[in-house]
Order: sequence, then structure tokens, then C-alpha cells
Amino acid sequence: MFEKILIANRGEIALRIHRACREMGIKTVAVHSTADEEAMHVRLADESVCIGPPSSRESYLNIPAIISAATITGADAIHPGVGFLSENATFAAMVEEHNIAFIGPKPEHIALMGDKVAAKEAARTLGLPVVPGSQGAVTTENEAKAVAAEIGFPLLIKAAAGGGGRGMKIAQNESELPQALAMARNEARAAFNNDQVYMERYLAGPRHIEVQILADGQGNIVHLGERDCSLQRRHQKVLEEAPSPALNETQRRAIGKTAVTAMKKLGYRSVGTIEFLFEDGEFYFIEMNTRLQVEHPITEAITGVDLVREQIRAADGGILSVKQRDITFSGHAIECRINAEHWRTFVPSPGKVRGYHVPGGMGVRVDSGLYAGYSVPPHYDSLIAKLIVHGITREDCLMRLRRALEEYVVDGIETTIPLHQRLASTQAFMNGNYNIHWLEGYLADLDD
Amino acid sequence: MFEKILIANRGEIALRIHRACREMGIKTVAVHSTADEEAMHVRLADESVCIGPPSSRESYLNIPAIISAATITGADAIHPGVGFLSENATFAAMVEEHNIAFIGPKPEHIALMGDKVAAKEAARTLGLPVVPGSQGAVTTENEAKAVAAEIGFPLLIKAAAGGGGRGMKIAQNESELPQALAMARNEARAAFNNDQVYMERYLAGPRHIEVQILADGQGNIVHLGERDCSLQRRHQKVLEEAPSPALNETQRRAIGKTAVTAMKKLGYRSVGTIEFLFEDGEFYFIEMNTRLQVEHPITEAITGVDLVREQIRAADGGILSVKQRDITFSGHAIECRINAEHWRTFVPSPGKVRGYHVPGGMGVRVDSGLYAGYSVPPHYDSLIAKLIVHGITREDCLMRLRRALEEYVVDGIETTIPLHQRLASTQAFMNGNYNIHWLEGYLADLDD
Amino acid sequence: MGSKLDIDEKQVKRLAVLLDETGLTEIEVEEAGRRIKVARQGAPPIAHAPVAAAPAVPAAAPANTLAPSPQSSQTNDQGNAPGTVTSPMVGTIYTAPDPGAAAFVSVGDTVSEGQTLLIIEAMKVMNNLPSPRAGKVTEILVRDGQPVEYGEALMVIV
Amino acid sequence: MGSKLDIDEKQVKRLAVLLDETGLTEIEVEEAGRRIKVARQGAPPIAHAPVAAAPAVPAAAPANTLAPSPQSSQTNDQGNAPGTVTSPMVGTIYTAPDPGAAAFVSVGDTVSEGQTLLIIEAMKVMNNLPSPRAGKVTEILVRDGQPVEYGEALMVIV
Repeated sequence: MFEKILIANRGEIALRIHRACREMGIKTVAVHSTADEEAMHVRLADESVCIGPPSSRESYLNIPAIISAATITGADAIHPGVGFLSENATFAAMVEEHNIAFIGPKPEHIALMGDKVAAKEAARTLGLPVVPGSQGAVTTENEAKAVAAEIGFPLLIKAAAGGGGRGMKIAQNESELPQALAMARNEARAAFNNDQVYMERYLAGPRHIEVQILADGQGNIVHLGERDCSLQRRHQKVLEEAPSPALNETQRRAIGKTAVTAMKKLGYRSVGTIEFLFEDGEFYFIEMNTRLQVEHPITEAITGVDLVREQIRAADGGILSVKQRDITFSGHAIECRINAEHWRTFVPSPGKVRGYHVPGGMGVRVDSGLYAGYSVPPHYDSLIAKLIVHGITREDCLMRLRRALEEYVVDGIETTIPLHQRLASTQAFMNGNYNIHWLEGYLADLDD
Repeated sequence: MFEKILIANRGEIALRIHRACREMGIKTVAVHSTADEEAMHVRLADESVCIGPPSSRESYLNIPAIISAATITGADAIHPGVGFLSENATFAAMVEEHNIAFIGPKPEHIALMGDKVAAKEAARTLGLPVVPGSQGAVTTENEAKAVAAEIGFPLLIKAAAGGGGRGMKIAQNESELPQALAMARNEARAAFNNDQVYMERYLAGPRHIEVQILADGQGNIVHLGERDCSLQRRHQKVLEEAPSPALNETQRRAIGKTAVTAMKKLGYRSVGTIEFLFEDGEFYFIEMNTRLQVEHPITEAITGVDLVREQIRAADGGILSVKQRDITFSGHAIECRINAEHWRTFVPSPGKVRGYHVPGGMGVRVDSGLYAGYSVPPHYDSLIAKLIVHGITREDCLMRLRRALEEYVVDGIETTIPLHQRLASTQAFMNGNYNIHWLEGYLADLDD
Repeated sequence: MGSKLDIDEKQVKRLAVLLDETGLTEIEVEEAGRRIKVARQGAPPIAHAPVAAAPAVPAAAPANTLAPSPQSSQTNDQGNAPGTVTSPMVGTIYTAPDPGAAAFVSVGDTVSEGQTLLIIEAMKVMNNLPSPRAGKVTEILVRDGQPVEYGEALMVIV
Repeated sequence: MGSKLDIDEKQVKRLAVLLDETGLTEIEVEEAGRRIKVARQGAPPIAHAPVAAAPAVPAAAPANTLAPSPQSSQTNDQGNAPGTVTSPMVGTIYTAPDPGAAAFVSVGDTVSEGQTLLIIEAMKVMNNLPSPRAGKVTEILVRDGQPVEYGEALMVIV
């Protein structure tokens, strides 16, 4: 077993990984920027190495600094966490070249799924249902029109290298197509230095449903059911639940089986998530995240499987501790992403946390690096805590969520707790009756 | 369903009950002494009523004040919690006379099990295995000698009205008998104003194993497995685990069935715990607690059943939400009782909590009313928090316990966290190889 | 001259601690031309319930006439004006012996020690509340039929 | 006369820090006709880590000779003596060009701007660390072969 793991990340996910290591008897190395010297995971780690100034580019995205830190501390593996370098195939390959284990998939699978056009093509080949769209990149207006004639309107133009909604445009009809194409390409060029875009049918009101995969790279692959992440604002997930209130047992089993078959064909290793849009009973592949997801704890809550632990075991050559027949779904779980932002304006609110009190009791889990006196730095994303609640039924879970949110206190900075409190008591959410557009509509209505 | 429940208790258990009520959509009334105005459950409750000065006798044991508080707030039920009035049959009866539901067993069952001599007799009648002992109270030396000849030495002399180790003496042989009898009777008289004592065989190195019962008073009775509470200091439980590392599946099922059969015969209602000594594969009834137990969360962790919720449902005439065949035992759970005491001297340490940080992450539950800035009052028992961890195996659970204890910070007062940290890494405990005397020996060894 | 202003950090910190301990929101100290003022807003008031020794009398079923309750003037009355009579028990207040009858006392009345001020009903038992002292009723803070908690201010007698 | 009001920024800042440390919302100090009052309401103090603009130079694979790193003297040196040279990267220190060779610099040496002080090895690449200024080496804080983190103090040149 690994003796020492370097955690190449920050915030709550770094703490999550630290905890898994501790529970496996593995020592931890925290790497951090000068802005994160007082972070909880840095304080708890066995060793810490400052790898650069606050700018992510010079610290958490600084490959030489991270590999050097692993070398000087003698770490035998690196966990990349979520975001930052977690889906950087070059990094994964370099880590392995330095004879350090990369806790994640094979670099070629990261590269494949990181290119949206290639990923979609691969998905088709692997037997995953895909949304009708262009076979590859679209450049000229004429090409775009030809493709549009095949797949129909409304349609979406997306950056091949994109993510987070940048380089993404909708054309409702043919007259909107030229401008949407030009804008998407411009945004893509600006954001990713790559103006390749592709087109696909735009679904009017789909849900975002993703399937959790776990594989040991030795032929054992299981799925752990789905997560419904349809509550999004500007393509960022806000609240997730598992199982999805929109799926029945037959659909769940079918999509799980499809996903597992595809991953077996691919020879995938580690954790991974296949994201789908779901509309009118049909799934459409969006993308695959070749890493741990922020929302993984809700899957842990309903399956009892510790995903980070399994991921570490698999990277170390171990085999999965569970088979598909061992995996049962028990109860319902919801995760609220708590951001250091004003709940209405979403203006970031970094600064000093004066008072901090987390909810406790049965069925409540908090993943957070916050503590009273900690200063949330202004340099990184605003996720400061995840509240995960588990209940026997969805109704129990919602009741528990409400009481947990009631107990949660973060003083000194603004947070999105008030938004979650409102959501938890909103009829459409309580009914499970929402799609990926619902939250933006809800927020717009609040403004009126 | 009840609309408003008055919680006739304080501290973490009052908060536990508040949370269950909130999750059921029931309003809460906190009653409190002047010393508990700033307590977390008082702050969170829908309503609060100050019922007296700090002295328990004039507040939490003050029956007229509590019933008046229920009347003026219009509460339709009272939850007595743990300790205080929870096993007071007079209180239970008076509550019901005022047309308020008592969330607990029938008063006659509280009375029966509250009298140790009658309880043991009842246990025998109900088919529960009992330790060989006197059939009733023993008064004279000659009576004592005759009984001793039947049950054998070493033997124990216990106050009929007793609890908490008061009025309890061991006689190793006949020559020690007269003095032990006299001392036990004197202590019993002083502590309980009742010098009735009884005698029983003294087991040299038993474990304390208790079976959790849940009954709706309508014929549905289940057991939720056992808890091992052998780690005790001065007859006070320090750390509990479920399942017991000493029991196999056959023994578990057998004692569970015996307990359920007995409770059916009795017509028991609500939650209850039958405590046994366990030595050489045999169980011996000690007593029955006709209330919720402090350590109930470890049973909740391995069964997923919310005991307080079920208790409230049963008191309201609902039927159990689970049948025996639905109850499965999943994984392993440990609870550490964290007291405001120095971990070696056990000197109480009330006062202001300057800093407070609870562990989080997967499989960790904290039940506590503490918060930064809260002053632990000197008037009540020193239990300030319960840390409950759950893992797939006992080994996983222990690893998780260690990392959770590492994260727990309580600044400003002394706590028993350091003791739990040591216990979690002590070989005998890790092996599950301990009995009710082990902890005292361990502590004595630390002194050397 | 223009000597530098001498900030005594230690004294400021000491006052900050005092603020905590006393539950005050502002302290100002002045002496011989030196003045320090510290304040804190919004701080939660600290419960300073004194560690009252458990009184000898158990609070069992209440008697019909309550003993003048010394505790009621000691505890839980930090915010009360001098002369405030507080409730020795949880219950419901009756200001008159019977519905429609004249009130026991009114504002402006002079009362003698032991004179009944109110009735507090707890568990269907009517408890007369005797005046703890002779004096003049300057304020009545409760209405007929109002529920009260332990330590709640009932009236002011000076 | 009309002398200008003399604002002692340092003292105001000191009081602001005290405000933070004690959690007070107001401090007022007066002496001999001078008075300073500082207050802060509700609003949490904003962490004043400047939102550093991402430097233009990406920190990719390091060049063999490091540019004198301005950041290294700006950040992370709160506790350092003036003249301290800090490490611009994570790596292993070599004080000499080869094993057994003479050290690049020793305490007491006078160095010119740009003169190599040390080598930092990162990912098998040897990076020369040039002196950010001319001066005298008064202290060397690292040993040959020692791993260093970003911002770690290496030597003092005054």
C-alpha cells in the first residue's frame, strides 16, 4: 500500500482526500500556495510544502512545483482532487514518468475525454447514447447549415476544448445560426486558445443525470447509480441529489449497465462520471469526467462505498472491494454546495469567518475546511462547504435538510445557505419537478 | 401527529430530540433552568420556558413546573429524554392525567423496572436469563449467609433502589459478608432513603451487553441488536460499540429473540434497553432501562433506524415503520462520550468554550450542544458531546475514529478527548478483548 | 509639546475581557486626563446565572400560599428595575381572586409585606403570591390570564 | 499657529489590529488633549490579501537560469529580515556547482547583481539562482542538499 500521498489540491476536497488517507493509514503531504498556509488540510497533513504564490497558475497548476514537492517529500502517489490538474493528461503522464503513482485514470483516457469532439465520438463507439450532432468540428457557416438541417433546431454550439459554459451558444433557428457560430468561436478562442466548436441538438428542458463509475483497471467495473445535478446556475451545479426523482428502477439499471459496458470496452480505471442529459425517458451523453466529482458524497451516502478509498486502492493495484451485486441503494441523499457568495447577487464574499457552527446529528455530513478565524482567500473558487444529508425517503431527507440548514452558522462572510433554505421549501423542488433551466427561472422570479 | 412536543431535558439529548421533532414537522418547546438560557437546544426550539433556578431539583426535576410549562404552551406531548424524570413513573402518570402524551413506556412498566428486586423477578418470569441470586430483599446476616450458600462466592450486594454504583458491595467470601451487607445497607439508606438490598453471584470478568428494544404498544416489537458498553469507569459508560466484538451471529439472534419474546409477554411500549452481563457465552439480566439510552446513536448507525422518531410515532399511536425482517446490521459503530473533565483526573471542567471545531466527513456524526462562546454550566453532568463513527468493518471504524478524534477541537475547557485517543490506539481495545473491569485497570496502569 | 498618544494595549485587552465577563456592551474609564473606552455590539449576552446553592426547600407540589421567594429577587433579574417582583414558578397569572372581581392591587396602591399581589395557577392549583415587602406598586407588568415563566418580572414595588 | 492635524496612521492601524484581536467594535483612547477613536460595525474586515494579477510569465518548465524573482521578495516574507532572498520554487538546494566543488558564495562575500548564489533542482533541472541585488552575504540559511519550499528564506544579502 502507498505510504505517503501528496494531495495536489486545496479546500474541502483536499481535506476529503486527507481523511481517506488517514483512514487507510497513509501519510499525507499538503501542497499549498502562500494564500493557503492556514487551510485546514494543511494544518492536518503530516507534511506541507508551499509551492507558490496565490495565483493558481503558479501554485496549484504549477506542474514542476508539485512534482518537485512529491520528490522532496518522498511521496509515492499524487491525488489530483477535483479541478486544477485533475483532468490534465500531461500532468498525469509526467507524474507516472517520475515513478509516482497518479491516483486517477490512464493519461490517454483523460486526454480522450478532455476533447469534447473526440469524447463524443468515443461515446458513440462505446455504445453510449449521444445527442444528434455534428460528427466533428464545424468551421464555416455552410457546414453549420448542413449539419443543422440534419439535427434540427433549436441547437447548441459548444467549444471543443470548453467547459463551464464558456464558448457555448444557442441558435433557435437558421437565421440565428451565423451569429451564434461566430460568437461561440470567438469565446472559445479567448477562453481556451482553440476556436474549434461543434454543434448538437438543443434539448428544451432536460435533466442533468450522471452515472458514477468505479473501476480497478483489472477488469472489475461497477456503477454506483446516478446523481441528479439539474439544479444549476450558469452551468454550475448548486445542489445535487441521489437517486434522481425522475428515474425508475428499470431506467436506473439500464443506464448503469450501458455505462459499465462502455467502460469495460474502454478499459477504464479509477473513478469516473458519465454525464447525460435526460429528456422524455432518453439519455444523451454530454461528457465524461475522468476524476472524482464534487458531489461524490451523495453516492457514498446511498451506497456506503467510500469512493476516495476505492480510488486509492485501485491506483495501488488493489481490486475493488465491492462487486455490482453488493451495491444496493439505501435511502436518499442531497448535497448543498455552500459558496462564499451572496445568495442573491452571487457576488463573491471572501474574508474572515468570525463564527462557524456546523449542523450535527443523524444523517448529516459536512465536508468543509472552514473554521472560526479562517480567512477565505479571494483567489480561488468560492465553494467553502458541502452539506450532505441522508434520509430513508426523499421526504425524510428534505425534512432533515431543512433542519440542518437551520442549524448551520457561518458568520463574517456571505454564503449561499439562505438560497438552499429557500430551495428546500420550494414546491417544484419538493416535488422533484425541475430541469436544468428551472433554477435560473426561479432566481429570475425572485428578482421580480 | 403531535403538533408540539415539550422536551423535558437539557444538553445534547434535548438537542437530539429537538432534531427528531423538526424532521417530523413537530414544533418544540424547550424548558430550561436559568443556567441554560444560552443552551443550543433552547436557542433552536420554537418556544422556550424558564422553569427554575440552576438546581435540577427545582428545574429539570420540578414536575409541577414542567407540566405547567406544557399547559401554558399547549404542548400535546412531553419527551423526558435520558436521566432526570425519564424513569419516574409518577411523572409519566401525572403527564397522562393532564391529557398530555408521555413519550415513553406505560408508567407501570417504568415502576416495575425501576425497582431492582421486582425487575429481576419480572425478568425471570418473562424468560430472561438472570444471574443466580436472592429471590428478594435480604436483611439479616443469617438470611445473607443462607442465600450465599446457594449462589456461591464471590457475590455482590446491591441496593434495591440503587443505580450508579451506590449501595453496591462485593463479598469475596463468607467472612467479608457481614461488613459488606452492613455497608451496602447504610449506603443505600443514605442515597435512596431505602435500605433494601439484594444479593447475586458476582461475575469475575463479564462484558456489559445490552439489547435495544423498540415497540409500538400495538403488538409490534423488534430488537435492533446489541451494544457493547463494557468500557466503564465507576459504573459509568465511557465508550460503546455495536455490534459487540464478543458475539457471533447465532448468539445475537438468540438473545434478540429472547428479549423480544419477553417484551411481548410484558406488553411493552416505546424504546427500552435490556442490559445483560455476558460471560462464557451466557447472558445474565442486570436491569432494564425504560427510556432512550445515551448510546442509542450507534444502533441508529448500524441499522439506519431513527430511534427517537420511532419512539415519537409509537407514543402518538403510530405503528413501527420496520419489521424484524427489515432490520439488517450494516458495518460497525463506536460512540465516544466526551465529558468536560480532565482525561486523567476526571476532575470536572465547566466553563467557557473558547474554540470549538467538530470533525466532519464520511461516517462521522456528532451530537452536541456545544458552540464557541458557550459556557458549560457547573450544575449538571459533564457529558458535552458524543462522537459517533461508522465504518464497514470494525477496523475501518477504528481508523475513522482515530482520524475524527484528531480533528476534534474543544478549547477553553478540559475534555476526555485525549483518553479516547489513547483508547482508540490501545491493543486490548483494538482486539476487542476487554471486559467491564478492563478500563479501570488500564487507567490504574497509566498512573504507574 | 505634542507628545505621542500612549496606547496601552494591555489595558484595552483587559477591558475587552471585562466586557466579556460582565456581558456589558461598553466600558469607559477616565482618570487624570486619560480616558479609554471600549465597546462591542451584538455580542451575545453571557448568562451569568450565579451558582446558587440548591435551596433546602424542594419545589414539590406548591402550597396554596407561596413563601416570599428570596430566589426570585436574586436570580434572573439582571435587567430588572430595583423593586421588581419576579415569578417564583411557571404558571398562569390571575390579577383578581375571581373573574370579574376587583384586582388584588393596582398601580399606585400601597401594599404591606405578605399582602397577596397575584395568583399564579400551576397544575390547577391557585397559588397566592405574597408581597415580599411593604411599599408602593409603581408598575404591573402582567395581564390577567397571561402565562409566565420562572423569573419573569411581574410588578415593581418600591 | 494653526498647525495641521497630525494623523498618526501607525497608531490607528495598531488600534485596528487590536479591534480585530479583541473582537471589540470600538476603542477610544484619550490623553493630554489627543484622542483617537476607532470603530468597526458589523462588517467583517476584508482579508487584505491583494488580488494579485496573474503574472504574465507562466510558471511552466523552469529555465536554467531563473529571472530574479520579484515576487519572492514581495510575498511570504513577513517574518524575514530585510535583504532576505527567498526561494522562487520548490526544489532541492545545491550550494556548489558540483559535489565537492567550492560553494558559489560564503558568508562575508560581496556579490554583484545577477551572480549565481545557489542552484535549485526541480524535476532534474538545475536552476541557477541569481542574486537580486549587489551586496554582502551576511547569512546563509540552507544547507547543501536541503529541500526548500516556495518562499523559504535562503540567504541574507545586505
